[in-house]
Amino acid sequence: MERLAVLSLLLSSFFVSLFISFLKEERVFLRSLVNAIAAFYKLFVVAYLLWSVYRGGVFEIRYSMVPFADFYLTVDPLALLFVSLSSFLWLITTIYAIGYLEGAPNRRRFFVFFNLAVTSTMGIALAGNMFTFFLFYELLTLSTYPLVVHRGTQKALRAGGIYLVYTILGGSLFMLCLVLLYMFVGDSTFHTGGNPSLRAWVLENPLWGKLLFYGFFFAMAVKAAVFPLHQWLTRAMVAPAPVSALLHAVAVVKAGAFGIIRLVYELYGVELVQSMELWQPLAYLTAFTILFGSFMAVFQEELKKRLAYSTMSHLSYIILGILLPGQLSTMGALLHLVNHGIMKITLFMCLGNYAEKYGVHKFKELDGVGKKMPLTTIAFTVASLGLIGTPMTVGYLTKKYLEAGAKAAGEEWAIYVFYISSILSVFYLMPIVFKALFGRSREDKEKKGLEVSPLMLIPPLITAFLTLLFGILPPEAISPLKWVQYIVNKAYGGY
Amino acid sequence: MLDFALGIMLLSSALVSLHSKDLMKSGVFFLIFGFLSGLIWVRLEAFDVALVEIILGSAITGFLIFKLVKGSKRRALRVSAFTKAWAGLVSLLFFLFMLFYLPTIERQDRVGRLVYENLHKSGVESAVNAVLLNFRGYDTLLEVGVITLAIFGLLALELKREAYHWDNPLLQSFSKLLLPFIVFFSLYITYLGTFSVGGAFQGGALLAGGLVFFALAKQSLPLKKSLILLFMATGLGFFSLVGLFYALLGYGFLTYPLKLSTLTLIFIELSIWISTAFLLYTAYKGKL
Amino acid sequence: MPIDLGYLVALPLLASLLSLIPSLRVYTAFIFSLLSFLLSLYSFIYTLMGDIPLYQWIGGWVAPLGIGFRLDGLSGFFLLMTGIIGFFVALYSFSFFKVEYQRQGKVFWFFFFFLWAGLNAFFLSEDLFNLYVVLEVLSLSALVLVALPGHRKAIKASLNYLFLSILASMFYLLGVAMLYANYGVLSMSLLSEKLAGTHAFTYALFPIIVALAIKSALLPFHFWLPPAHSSTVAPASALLSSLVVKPPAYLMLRLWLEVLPKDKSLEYLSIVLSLMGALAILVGSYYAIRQKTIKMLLAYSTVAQMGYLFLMAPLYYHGESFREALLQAFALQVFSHALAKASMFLSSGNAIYVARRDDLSYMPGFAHSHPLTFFALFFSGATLIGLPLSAGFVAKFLFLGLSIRLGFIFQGSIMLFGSLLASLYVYPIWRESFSSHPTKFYDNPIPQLMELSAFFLGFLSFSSGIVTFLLLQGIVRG
Amino acid sequence: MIGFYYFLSLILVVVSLYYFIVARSYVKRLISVNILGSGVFLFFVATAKNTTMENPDPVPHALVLTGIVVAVSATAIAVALILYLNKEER
Repeated sequence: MERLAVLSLLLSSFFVSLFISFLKEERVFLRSLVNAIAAFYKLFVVAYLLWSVYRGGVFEIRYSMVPFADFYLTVDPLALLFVSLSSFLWLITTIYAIGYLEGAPNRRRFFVFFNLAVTSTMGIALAGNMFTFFLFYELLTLSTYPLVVHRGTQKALRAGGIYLVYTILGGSLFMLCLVLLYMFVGDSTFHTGGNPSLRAWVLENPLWGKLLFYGFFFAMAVKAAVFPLHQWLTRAMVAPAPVSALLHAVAVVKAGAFGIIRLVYELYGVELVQSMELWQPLAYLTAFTILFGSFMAVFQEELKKRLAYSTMSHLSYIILGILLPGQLSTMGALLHLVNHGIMKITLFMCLGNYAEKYGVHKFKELDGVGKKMPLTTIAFTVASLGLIGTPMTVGYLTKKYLEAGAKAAGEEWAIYVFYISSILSVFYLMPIVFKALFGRSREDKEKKGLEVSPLMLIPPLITAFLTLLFGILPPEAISPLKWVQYIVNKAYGGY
Repeated sequence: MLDFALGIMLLSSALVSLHSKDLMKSGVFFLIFGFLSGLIWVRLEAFDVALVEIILGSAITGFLIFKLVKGSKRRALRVSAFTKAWAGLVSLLFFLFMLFYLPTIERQDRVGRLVYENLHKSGVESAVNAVLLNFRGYDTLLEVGVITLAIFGLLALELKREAYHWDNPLLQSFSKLLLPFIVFFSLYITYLGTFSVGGAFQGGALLAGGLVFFALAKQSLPLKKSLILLFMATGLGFFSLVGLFYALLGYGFLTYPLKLSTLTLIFIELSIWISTAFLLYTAYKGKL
Repeated sequence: MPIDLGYLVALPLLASLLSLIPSLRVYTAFIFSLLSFLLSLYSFIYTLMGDIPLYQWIGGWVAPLGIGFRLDGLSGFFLLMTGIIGFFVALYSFSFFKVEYQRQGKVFWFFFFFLWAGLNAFFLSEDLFNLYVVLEVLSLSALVLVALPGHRKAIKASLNYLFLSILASMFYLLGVAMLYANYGVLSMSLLSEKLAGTHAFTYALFPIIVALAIKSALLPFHFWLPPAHSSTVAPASALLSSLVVKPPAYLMLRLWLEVLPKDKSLEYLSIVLSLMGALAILVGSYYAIRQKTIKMLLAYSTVAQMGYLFLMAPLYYHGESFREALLQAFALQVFSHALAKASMFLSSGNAIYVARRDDLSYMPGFAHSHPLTFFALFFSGATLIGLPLSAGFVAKFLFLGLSIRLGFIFQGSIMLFGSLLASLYVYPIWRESFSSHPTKFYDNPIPQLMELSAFFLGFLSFSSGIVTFLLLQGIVRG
Repeated sequence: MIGFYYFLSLILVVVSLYYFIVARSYVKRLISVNILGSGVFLFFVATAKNTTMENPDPVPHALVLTGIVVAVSATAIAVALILYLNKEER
């Protein structure tokens, strides 16, 4: 039963993609139905697992795939955090994508790879060792490349090429580190508090241990778009809106961040990372990325690019939170993993709606869409406020934890970084809202009915609502906050 | 002494054949080379090899090369000094290498003794044929496969080419007279293989030689194309069917029970005989 | 229960003859390719469960006198590989020769089954001289397949191939003769006993290695391969590039790991081979990247991918303690490349079928018009690069790990660099198949069987990585 | 005496190897490869004689027979291909 649950979590979307690939392009309804059922089913399984893991259940699948390395899936609280985030957002995006792509060509291929990407994300979350993590990490690259070049235009093809260059180079680095890890240590299992055999080895060979740590970090930093490695992210915005929404706000970039979480907390262990001072140079780098991303975002004319730079900056919030020592910053990082996902996906979906309805892609074209599309604009505003970190939103929560964490770690400079970034984000988000609401009114003739199809409207509204809801819920209620607390308690209670 | 003389002649014919700029001369000396090597096999008591070499290696290959020489332009392309230099270097190195190797060979009994010990269980009395048909019968099956494959290959490619023959009425009647004798003689050689020098390939090659001669004399066989095709495929088909048959019976692939082995081998020899003959004949003609 | 291994050779041989009868051709082709596939599958399953290594002495004559079949984990695995590719290429060819090259379709099956028989015989054989005959079967049938289109370019390519391959065969035969002169046996298992403690075999090894290098297109001898593999029809290219170059490398591994004793001269030889392999990877990839036509690109990529097998030669010498892992890595590299390359060549056939030309820039935008072919290219490309889950990834992971463990940093880095280069030559194929440029849109359908067989080969090559533990059980046990 | 034959076979192989490399026409290449084959066969047959038994070892003889047939097959197909190319040239 337990194994089945884990497997079905992983494979449900895979089977959907397999099933769809044998379905004719015209079978829209059946395809959508299967997609939706699988998404709901996955949520159900996640709920079941949450409940049983909370009660101390252990789930794992392990077999020896190659002579040195095991294929190992396990369900721990951290994995569940990521799993529940991605499967919830998957459901939302699936609904959105069905609406968004209505009538577009090649929807079958889109959904096949979309589901494959989700499968890989699940695999990344459930991976119990670095080897398995790597398998799915690369599979994610492979399944998102077709989504980036989905439209097949010259621009898309070029973006796809750049995406491949970055990710394949990152993947090679990853593979090299992984092989080194297996050859020197022989084990890459994630343990709460760090892998003991790795720890022993690192203490003996500090130089190699350092190199390996940085190697892994930069291999994942490619996906998390840390400063010199961010080029692909902004270009990949040529992809259709749902892709940008799920993959470039949640799955791909968060996979990188999630990998860094595993690396720091469960492979090397916080203690080792701190005692060897591995984190400091990286912390400066990520801090720079935060500022750089926010700063660049202000000057972006293209709206999706603006969000992409914002993503880059916020991803580094998470990474910085991971790197800073102490429980509070960890909580901030984990919370932001979830919260940023919810907020960013809202923004992307709203932009998708603008683009779909009025063909708005650039900042200057925004004039007056706010009045024509009030609901979308409300959602957009809420999510923007959240990202800035206004009280009453989830963004506020994370920011508080991160700042407290920085203070506790004695790294006061980080607080200023967060402040500056918040101010910059006011500058890159608020003009959009203002321009949409108060710009010149549009002269397009009135279209009847809802502003966009309900399939495209409801998802951003839900996520916008959650942005508020999780922000104002009391700490006792069932919420991501509580789960994160549970994780952190376990992690720091581990030794 | 005879050995040395033969060896020197063999070598010089090879050198002339290789070095001559005139392709015709090359072809002629290649024929001589084949014949001389046949004689050397005789000197080395390899009578079966000699028989096959003279008919196949020398006559049929020679004929084939003659055909080629006729069709080729006789122009010698310049070879650069550089190519010569490195070819020379490679050959020289190889020569030295082998020179070091040769002393390591020792006089010893290899599988030969085992062959003679098991000869009575093989179903034939001639040692070479026992190896060929029974002990290493699988090699022979594949060998028949190779020759079938090659000839069907050149048929399949449908590389059209003109016929080549001698217009001589005397030759024509002579060839008609000769053919029946060759058929019987080659059958006899095939039959000889069961207890002495001779065998299916030898007989088949001989018959092929006769057929080629027949064709050269501008005669055509009174056989349908499909029948010739059937003859060509007989060797491989029958041989592999026999292998399968014994495998199905439970004896094992190509494993003949002692009682039936002589009979089986004779049939196999016959099938190889006919198909070798027609395959080589077709190889010469280049079409059905 | 073991089957009689002779079926694996005799049935395809018989099928090749039967396929000459016009009225039976289609039935023969179908029934016998299915049958041969099932036989391979059965032998493979037997290696997972039964007693291995399994020896079968043909005619009941035990080794020095007779010839033996030997079925073990490695050969069983390669039989399976041959079976899978043979079966899918057969399916492809049914449709292919209906719509194109009808004249060649009449004779294709004869050589197809011959090739299959040869491959089965090669993987099973235990006798060095027998392997010579089988090598001839392979190269002659491959040669005819190269010349099949009948145009001048193909004939020339096949003639060049023929000359080199006769030369190689003669060298191989010389090596076998030398071994026989020194040790008096031809069977590999007996030879391994006799070789221990002697040195004379290193002389004989030299011509054998040269011959095998020529036959598997190792770098200085690679020039015959690209024209030969690219100028013929798609199913033939697929067979040649995926299967025919593999047996020599397989034999070399066999000799290396099972027959030859540890000898200092072998170490030098292994370094030379490794350098040649490294060069093959670099040069082959370089030329593959520069090609403008699909088939030439794929052919050069074969040169590069074969390089990996030789690059790791020093590991075979030093890695007795990792013998199993080495065998697995080798087997998987061969398997993944074979399946992926077959799938790619079949897809290139589809491309030529719709676009009527071979240029890369005119390759149809399959992603938009023919999803199955697109998936075939996608999966097989990922396998060639060595992206996870593919079997190619597992092979590269193992090779890389072993080369690091045994201290061969050079080999490891070439390996990694090679897969980067591979992504450079696979990328254009992906890009072109995604392009939605209107000149690349062809809506004429491709026969379903042609698409499906390419797709399944690609899919299998990619997804087999996840079940490697199952596929390689025979090797682990053996 | 056997030594002489071994040596002869070696010379044949080496010489024809040289001519194989420098040959610029298909015919010469074909001839040289055939002579090379004869050299190898001579090596085999000499080995057959190089035994303590009274009769020569029959196994190499059988192998050489096989080898000759295989060589002739390859030659036949080479000849066909070369003829085709020659005809095209004209």
